[in-house]
Amino acid sequence: MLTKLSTYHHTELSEALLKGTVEMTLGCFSMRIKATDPTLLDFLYDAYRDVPTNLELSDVTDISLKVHAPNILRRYIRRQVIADPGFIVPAAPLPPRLSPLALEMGLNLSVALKCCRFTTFHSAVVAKEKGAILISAHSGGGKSTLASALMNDGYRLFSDEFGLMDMSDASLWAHPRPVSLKGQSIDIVKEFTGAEWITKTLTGTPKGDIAYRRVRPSDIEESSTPAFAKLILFPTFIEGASPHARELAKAESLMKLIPSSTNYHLLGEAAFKGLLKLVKGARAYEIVYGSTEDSMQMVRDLASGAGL
Amino acid sequence: MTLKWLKIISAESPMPKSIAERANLIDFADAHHVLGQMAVAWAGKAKGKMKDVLENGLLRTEFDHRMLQFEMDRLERSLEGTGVQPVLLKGAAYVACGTKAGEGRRVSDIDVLVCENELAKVEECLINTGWAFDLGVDNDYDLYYYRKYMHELPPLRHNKRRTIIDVHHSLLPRTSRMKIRTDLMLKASISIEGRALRVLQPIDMFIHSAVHSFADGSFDTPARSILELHYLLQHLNVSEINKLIPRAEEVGGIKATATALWALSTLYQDETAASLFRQYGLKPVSSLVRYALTQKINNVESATFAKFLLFTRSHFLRMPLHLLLLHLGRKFMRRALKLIKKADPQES
Amino acid sequence: MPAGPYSDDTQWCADPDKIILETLEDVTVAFHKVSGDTHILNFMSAAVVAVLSEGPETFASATPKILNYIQLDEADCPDGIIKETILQLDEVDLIAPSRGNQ
Amino acid sequence: MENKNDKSDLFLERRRQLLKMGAAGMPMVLTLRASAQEAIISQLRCVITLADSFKILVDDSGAAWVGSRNIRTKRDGSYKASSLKKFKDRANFVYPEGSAPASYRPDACEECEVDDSHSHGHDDDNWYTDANGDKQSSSDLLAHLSDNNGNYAMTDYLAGSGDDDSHNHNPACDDHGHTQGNGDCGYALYEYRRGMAINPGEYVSGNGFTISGDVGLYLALSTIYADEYGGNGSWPGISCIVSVLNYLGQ
Repeated sequence: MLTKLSTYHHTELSEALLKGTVEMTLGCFSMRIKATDPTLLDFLYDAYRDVPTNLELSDVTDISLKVHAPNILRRYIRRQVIADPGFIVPAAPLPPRLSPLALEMGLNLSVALKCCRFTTFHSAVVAKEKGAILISAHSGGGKSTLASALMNDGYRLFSDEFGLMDMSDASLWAHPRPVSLKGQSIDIVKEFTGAEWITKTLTGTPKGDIAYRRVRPSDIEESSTPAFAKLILFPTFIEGASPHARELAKAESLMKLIPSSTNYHLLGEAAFKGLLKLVKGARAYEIVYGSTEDSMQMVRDLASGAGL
Repeated sequence: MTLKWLKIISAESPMPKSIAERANLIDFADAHHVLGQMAVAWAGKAKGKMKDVLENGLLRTEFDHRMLQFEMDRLERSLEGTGVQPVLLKGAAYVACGTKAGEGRRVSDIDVLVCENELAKVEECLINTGWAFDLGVDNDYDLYYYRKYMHELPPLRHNKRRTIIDVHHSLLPRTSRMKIRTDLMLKASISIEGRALRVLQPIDMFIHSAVHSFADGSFDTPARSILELHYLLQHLNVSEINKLIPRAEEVGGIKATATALWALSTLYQDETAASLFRQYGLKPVSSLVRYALTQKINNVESATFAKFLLFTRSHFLRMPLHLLLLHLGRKFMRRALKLIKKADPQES
Repeated sequence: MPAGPYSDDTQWCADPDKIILETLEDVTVAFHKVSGDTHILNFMSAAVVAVLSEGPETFASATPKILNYIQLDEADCPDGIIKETILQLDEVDLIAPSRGNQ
Repeated sequence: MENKNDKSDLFLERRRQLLKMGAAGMPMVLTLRASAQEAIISQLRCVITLADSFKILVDDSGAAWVGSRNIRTKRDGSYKASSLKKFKDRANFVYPEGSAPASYRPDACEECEVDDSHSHGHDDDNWYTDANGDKQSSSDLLAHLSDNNGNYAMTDYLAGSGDDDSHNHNPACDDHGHTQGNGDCGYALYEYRRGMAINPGEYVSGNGFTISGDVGLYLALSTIYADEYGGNGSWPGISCIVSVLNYLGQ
């Protein structure tokens, strides 16, 4: 039943993309993709190689995304692509060679704004058997690099972008899409993970160079098993800073997580109760670090202190 | 979309066999803001991912309804002791009085109707409790224009919660060619149990919805409008149905009501609407308008021509010709304001 | 800013059914079930909510109960701070004038 | 009730201190603002205050001209051709066809044919399958704008759509098959005032991002600008826009 994307022939995948019947399932969300652009095909083979994929829909999907040129006229005059998760996004229309970015952006927006069954935190999550680490995003915090380093330390990837919390028991669920790496972190991650795990770099995006770390088959195979957070990190990267951690009170952790959620307010009481369970069940730290090696040693110590 | 989807959304027709069609239907329902209504109609009947997807719609509308509830509480608190009991309109009313048209309906702001002589008091109370005229209305002339030509205060936004309330004292602008007897509708309004708020009586709710969809508005959310009218009509008992047309004549909403009944019978195969239409020998609106409405519901994205017709038409209905000629081609009042100001210096 | 008209005779009360109160270490978190807002209360606002949950009080009648709750004397309490706290809580509906008791 | 004996002097002193701060205006209740609106949060919080007024002129192809000149109008409310041309020539920014979202484009001035199969209203049974599919954009809009017939046509059209008595009339075309321009067909103008505050984050909603109102057009063009030039250049509010887009692209 589970057919990896890479096993499909170019022509059949391309036809299904045009028809909008490509269905991929990653952890708790299924996605339906429609696209008119051939660049996207190469990216899918590269970044989504091992993802379970159908070329006919087996059911409706959590996410339905169309990546297309913004209008007919533009398709001919100056081809551009825009992601359309079913609502109007004032996202920059991107030239076709950047359609992978449009896809990733559209998928992120769909999770953030359309999927309401989980309380969604803007954060990376990785886990071992004993529990999970939630790394809250904070611009320049380096959550993707940190998550990548932890993957090499024996953690499985849940997501580098979203913490997805089941509100009944505060368990975290996986949706392991490729890890997005920007600028310098591309080389940093390449060094410890090996170049074969990193996709081709997209240059000249509105945010500089971007590459993705492919998700490992093991991350995908275990992606329906949830985990409970034992450690919550709020990292800040400061060039040259010596590593430092400060433990946060429960209320502080709660106050920092609420604004990082895309749908906490929308979900109301259930989200509040879930969040209380989450912060009560985990130790939380604010960490400052100046290099990935520094941060890893500190995170290993904090993780073992939190029972991971 | 296809028209038959409307009946699937309301669970009056079975789910399509084809998965691809189901997926397209879900995209349509979501884009047209009726996923929550579909979720309510299909509660307990949907399975697998369909159930998950509908739950997304439901959770969003539950949020809307809590926000609405809170805003109603705040409105009552703001007016406490004044004796003013605003009449909730549209979505807020359907949700507050628990009628089927409110179930699963998205609501983004709150529209209320008060008597003209209560307007100043309401404005004062709201301003004293954190509401302010919304961005864009930033000078005295705009405010003057709103009061003089439109049927409401400019929208008020709460400075902390950022929610919007529209306070009307007439169901249509003073400048509108169509005259709706707001006074009669206000008089017949009924109070909501346990609240210092009121709603229109059920027949008037239907007439107002028709006026809003086909005269005041430009049929911008066709799927939602059709479902809303269908549920409101369904909610009427036999004696109310018998009074509908005479009441529409009485309050001046017969044209909009006839269009609504035509739309329901043609686009939704609503039997009640069709039989009323025949029974009273109602005259439908022009074929061009019918064409535009149908285009719009069939394909919202590509029907720009139809959309323009409706846009122009809705403005036409709101303003006398001499004002419209000045106004047309702008989506907002700016230029019209300046010209009126010039033409009519003693007014400013 | 208050959420509506009030006077010195207004009877204020908190509705425990609308609120979930949770103490995390020394901070009180108040979740309002209808607005969906999460509020952080300090000892003063937490005391006001606790006292008004017991029953309706005016500004004047609430004052000694609140002072007793926070273990301070009237002299410690700057003028108007209790009233101001009540009005701040009114704004977010953690307390409200009691209905039919005005 | 708290236990008095547990409280040290220091503790009570801290409380006194806090109350003094309260009297000085420190809030006693802190509301955590978290909502889908503010979702993605800090990057979406910037507010643009327009330093100068400007206007955006949009034609039916979605091309847009941004400038600050006034465009003069004729008595009937339509734009003066010469003034339009000047506005376009002196525009500070010009966007190609397809830039403005469809909802901001005015209708093109229609070309009509005298052909029963394309006229509405005569055959009521067929009216809704009889789509007016092949409308042609006018190549010379300015010619229509200066055509008096346009004004007559609009009045006629309005009567046709709004008045039951003439509901068989097709207002888009007159009976002679002439092309009609109406007052502003072909162009729409949006004005943005100096000092106006624009908060792009407010256009993020639980329902997604919405392009609505005049601000929506500004946002749509801003994203195109950002795509071309990033955060540099003189487009109003571009750095805020780029910070929002940076989140979106993450």
